[in-house]
Amino acid sequence: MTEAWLEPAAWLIILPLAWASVAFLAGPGRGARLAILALVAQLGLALELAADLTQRGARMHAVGGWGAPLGIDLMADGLSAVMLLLTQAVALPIAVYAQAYFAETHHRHAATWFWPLAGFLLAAMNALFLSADLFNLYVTLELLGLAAVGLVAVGGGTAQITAALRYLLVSLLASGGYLLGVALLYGAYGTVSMTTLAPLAVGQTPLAVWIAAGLMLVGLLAKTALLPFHFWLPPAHGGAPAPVSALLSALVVKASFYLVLRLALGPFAMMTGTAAGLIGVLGASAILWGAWQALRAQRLKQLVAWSTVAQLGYLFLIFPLLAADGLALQAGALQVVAHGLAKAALFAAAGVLMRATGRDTVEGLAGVAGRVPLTLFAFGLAGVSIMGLPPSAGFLAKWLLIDAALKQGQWGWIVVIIVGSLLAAGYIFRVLRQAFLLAPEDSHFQPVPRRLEWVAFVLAAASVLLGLRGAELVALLGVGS
Amino acid sequence: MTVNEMLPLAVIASSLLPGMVIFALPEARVGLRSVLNLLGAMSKLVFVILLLEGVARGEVYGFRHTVLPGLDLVFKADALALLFVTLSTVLWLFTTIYAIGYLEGSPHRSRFFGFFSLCVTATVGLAMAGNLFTFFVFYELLTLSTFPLVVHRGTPQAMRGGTVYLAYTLAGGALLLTGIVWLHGLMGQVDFVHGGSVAALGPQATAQIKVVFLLLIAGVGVKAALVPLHGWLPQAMVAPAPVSALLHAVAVVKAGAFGIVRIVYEVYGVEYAQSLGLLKPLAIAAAVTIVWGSLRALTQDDLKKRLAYSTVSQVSYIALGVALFGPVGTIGGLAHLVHQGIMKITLFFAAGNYAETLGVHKVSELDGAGRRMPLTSAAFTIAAFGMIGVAPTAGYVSKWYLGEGALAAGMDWVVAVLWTSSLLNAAYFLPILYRLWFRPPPAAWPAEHIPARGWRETGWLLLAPPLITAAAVLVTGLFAEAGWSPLAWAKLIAAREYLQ
Amino acid sequence: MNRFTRGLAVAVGVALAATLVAALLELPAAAVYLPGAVAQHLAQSGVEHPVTAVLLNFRGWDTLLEVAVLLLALLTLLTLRGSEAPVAEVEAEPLLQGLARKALPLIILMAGYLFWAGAYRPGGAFQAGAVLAAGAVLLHLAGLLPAWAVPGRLLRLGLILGFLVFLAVAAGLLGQGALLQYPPALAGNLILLIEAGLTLSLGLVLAGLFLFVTGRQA
Amino acid sequence: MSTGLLYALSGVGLFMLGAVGVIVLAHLMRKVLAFNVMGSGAFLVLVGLAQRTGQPDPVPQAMVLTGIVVAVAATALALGLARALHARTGGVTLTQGEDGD
Repeated sequence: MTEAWLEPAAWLIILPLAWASVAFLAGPGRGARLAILALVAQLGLALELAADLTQRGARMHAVGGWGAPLGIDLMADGLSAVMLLLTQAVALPIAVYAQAYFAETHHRHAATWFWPLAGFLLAAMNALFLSADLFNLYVTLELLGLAAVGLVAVGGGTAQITAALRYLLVSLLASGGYLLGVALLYGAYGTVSMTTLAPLAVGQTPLAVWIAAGLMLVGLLAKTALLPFHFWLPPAHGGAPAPVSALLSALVVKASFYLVLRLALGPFAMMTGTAAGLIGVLGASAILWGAWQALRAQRLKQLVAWSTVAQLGYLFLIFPLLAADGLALQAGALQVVAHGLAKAALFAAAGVLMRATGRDTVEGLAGVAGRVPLTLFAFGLAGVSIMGLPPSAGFLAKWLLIDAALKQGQWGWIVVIIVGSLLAAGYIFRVLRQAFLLAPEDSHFQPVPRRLEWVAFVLAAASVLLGLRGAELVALLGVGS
Repeated sequence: MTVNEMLPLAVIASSLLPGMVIFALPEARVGLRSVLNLLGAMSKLVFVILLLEGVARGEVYGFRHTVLPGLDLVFKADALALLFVTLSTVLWLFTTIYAIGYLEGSPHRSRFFGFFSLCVTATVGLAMAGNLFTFFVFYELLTLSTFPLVVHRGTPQAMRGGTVYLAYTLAGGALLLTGIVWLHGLMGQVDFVHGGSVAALGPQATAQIKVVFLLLIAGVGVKAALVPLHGWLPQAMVAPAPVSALLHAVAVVKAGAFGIVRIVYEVYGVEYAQSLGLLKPLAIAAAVTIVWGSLRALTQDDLKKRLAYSTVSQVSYIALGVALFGPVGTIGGLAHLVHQGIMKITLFFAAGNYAETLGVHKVSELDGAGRRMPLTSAAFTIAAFGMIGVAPTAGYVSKWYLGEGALAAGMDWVVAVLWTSSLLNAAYFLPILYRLWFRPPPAAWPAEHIPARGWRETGWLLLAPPLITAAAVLVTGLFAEAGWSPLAWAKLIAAREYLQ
Repeated sequence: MNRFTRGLAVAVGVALAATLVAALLELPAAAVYLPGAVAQHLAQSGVEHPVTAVLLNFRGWDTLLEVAVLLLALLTLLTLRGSEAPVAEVEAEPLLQGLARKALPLIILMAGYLFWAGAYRPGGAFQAGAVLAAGAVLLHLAGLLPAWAVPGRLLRLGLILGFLVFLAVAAGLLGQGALLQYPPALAGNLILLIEAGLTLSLGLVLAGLFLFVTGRQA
Repeated sequence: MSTGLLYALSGVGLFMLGAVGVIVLAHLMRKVLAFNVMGSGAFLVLVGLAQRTGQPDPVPQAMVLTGIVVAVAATALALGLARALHARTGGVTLTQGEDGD
């Protein structure tokens, strides 16, 4: 038995809250070193939690000692552990990146309160991945949403503030829908604990509960930027400073997706058939539309942000394919992790490329291959995962998805997956081939801290090499399901 | 982990690790980079010799790593794998030497040699793949690692070539993947085994199996440049000469052809494929490709483009050999896998020498080049004769076996195809030879970069590789019956495939 | 937004509302009845008022995170304001100033009462903090309290203190078996400690939401 | 019909009114106000529906208190952002059609 003192799940929430507060206390622009140290500890905690779960199975942590339905339960199972691992594994390198990125005088302003905001953001995500209480989840969603909006606004420019405001309004509308859904569920069953609720909801489903499910899911889909709610994402993710974009695109949108998945597997397991198919169609449209927009984007970070819209689409293809064999669920988890690492790498690399060229257009990249080859290599590696080419984790995700679709005879999805991958290759190689062009005569390249380049590379390499360890990830995912 | 598990991994690592280090090397470290390159190539050769010796003795080399439940990365170094591994390892060594000379003083060499190493890593990985999944992993890795080489020069023309190359290969990869996952869904993991395993699915799956065959062959057919999937190959010749050598002789088109061999023999099983009537269409596709490639080569004035169309034609000899049901055709096809490699690499080395030394890129500019560069031209001549199929070169041996195989299989029309092809080969190679040796040289070469110094018509790093490979063209032809020849090895493989 | 989408939004809203009303009218009784559980455990919660018990004990975890939400809003507003100093000051108005001076002790007294009352009747840290913040805003509007610039160390401490105390208590109680698992004997005092910290900090945060933003020429 | 249920039904109305308002109104201030109407509607449903049998239920009451604080934070943030936007552009609406590129 782990000492209650050392419960890793609890510390994964307490620790980021604590360092965010201390960073605030320390003053504007402070807190980088503390954050990195704490994130090392958090990564250790997440690993320990994962190891512990594999050995002893899923577990509950009753906050306050009351237990559901009176109190709030934290629940750690394989799915939570995967999300927690991904979050810490992306956050640590991005923190290292951000420290160097914001050290430039040019970005000082954005760094004023970056660290406490990032700390609260991570705490919100960790709390969300661990909560088993629908109302508590609402609070974590709001915490996450406000932190994300704050980070989008961190740059302070007009475009960023507009993007932040639009993001905030969508987010508030979405969580409003979620909250009304929770209210209806409490009215219908008298509890908001997922574990208590799930058997009740599956047993008896009045119309109000169907509406609640619809409201909550639509809200969460809007937060995950699924087409047609994607419009807020490209300006928000594409306009923020690179480390912020990395956190938002790699992690934040995954949090609401995780919740959709949780609900679909738990209280709303009755929502199958048409509803699941509709979500799948939206996902398929997102894959194609996002990739198409990425192909046309003029600015590098917009391209990467549209790629997020497309890649999120793959996550929603799993809903029509969720079956007892668990293939689709595994595909979803692998895609979350693969895209998380790869997209963080892409944004980190994009930040380097933009700093090296001093421009943010795809066209301005000509000749950059010779100047920051490591970054370009990182971009390519991450691209491998995005395109779903072997041996990356993204490839395994797509393999499993195709496998699941074949097994269920749902051919249409396969075409979408393959076409989406080819379109992804189109926009990734659009960047690479521009970078390989000879540099124009009048181009000037700025030196870039090596640390930024290495972070991008490490993240990209991780997203590819994870493809060789898919079995471990799937085993962890299987805990408690 | 046992030695028998480690040896195949060592073959892969011997180019992967130097490649990774080379990426990180500063541009100026020419000496260290060359040492790393050669060290990698030599150690790979040593490992391959160990493997060859072991396989001949009957040892089994393999390695298995589970990626997902029910999905393994499998390596096996069997006789067929080693045929290809040996070819690429030896030719990689020569190409590396050649590339060091060719790229002397040009920019971005760390990047170039890094991807060069990755490319051969992918090739040997693909050769030793023990199941379709592993094959696909390295097949795509090959695409990715060759793209930066194709666009290496960074000119708009190179970019166009690279884009076309990608469009074809990635689309092919998508078809291949669909086929592989489909088959995986039908029967679980598809390991490569002698005699194939698909037959076990039984008659009710026949229709699906045929579609899958089409997907798989179309997928690998892109790299093997089967008509009409060959469009990328002439475009990709914008790459530097060592890269063309790599694409045409060592890695890419060979990977496609090798894929056809594995799929027909070890996934479907040649007898089952024959019983489903899948081999005849393949033979027809190969025959069309052979003739079409030769016809197109006739009209090309750009030397490398002419060689590229020649590749389109020649590589399909391998597919043709596979499609000829029977051991003799198989022997011809497999032997040609090696023979075409050494012949074509010689031709590209020579073409690169003309370009690098004299600035000559076109056939029409080659007048009298034989007098200025006799050694290079001699190598070119030997390889060209090999391509035509003149005795006693290596090309003669493969064509002989293919013809015999066609007769044995009762497909007499194939012999006509072979004759037509040989005549066409002669028609596009002999004018070149005529220009080389019998036309007077021009007053000045288009752009003479390297002056002649005595018998050294060009840099020795450029000169040695084509001479050695040209000698190999002769030796493998003359001593085809020796126990160590590619032909003998092909016979060993054919015996194993048809013993089932 | 054109007329069509507007109309569509309105139509969807009305339809959804109508369906929902119909659904609520036929909603059966809930299967779980929590008020019973609350009443049953109220004695161990350390407070006498059930809402406060839920807020700070049974569902104290929500409250902890909710304080963080407030802090986040403040942080973002601080980010927006950047480093520029406040420019426009409110003009002093003697009548308002006099009134504000008189009201101040009353406001503090009322905040204290609300804080104290929370244990057994409606009230508590949030209400008390809101009253305090209102007092600060009043002083500012009367020209007695300048708008806030970048917070100094002391102000930062004040803003975060309540949250840190809450967090420390939550983590410190891990040894009891779980986050925020108050030992029944200490529950009352610990909740009082948290409430005291929160009253101060929430007052400052809520005031900050106004005072950090105001005073700049918009 | 109990008082609780009546609260809940009016909550539904307020929520939809607010939600449609957030979507269709252009002025940012109106959007923020509409958001608050929407939030109040959700709170009414939460409290009212749970008390439709006539018994008070402290759990949703506490939840609503939490929700109100969250709404205050969100409102403050939205107003702050709107002010910042106004300070930079002089506009009071989110101009459409500038997303993407």
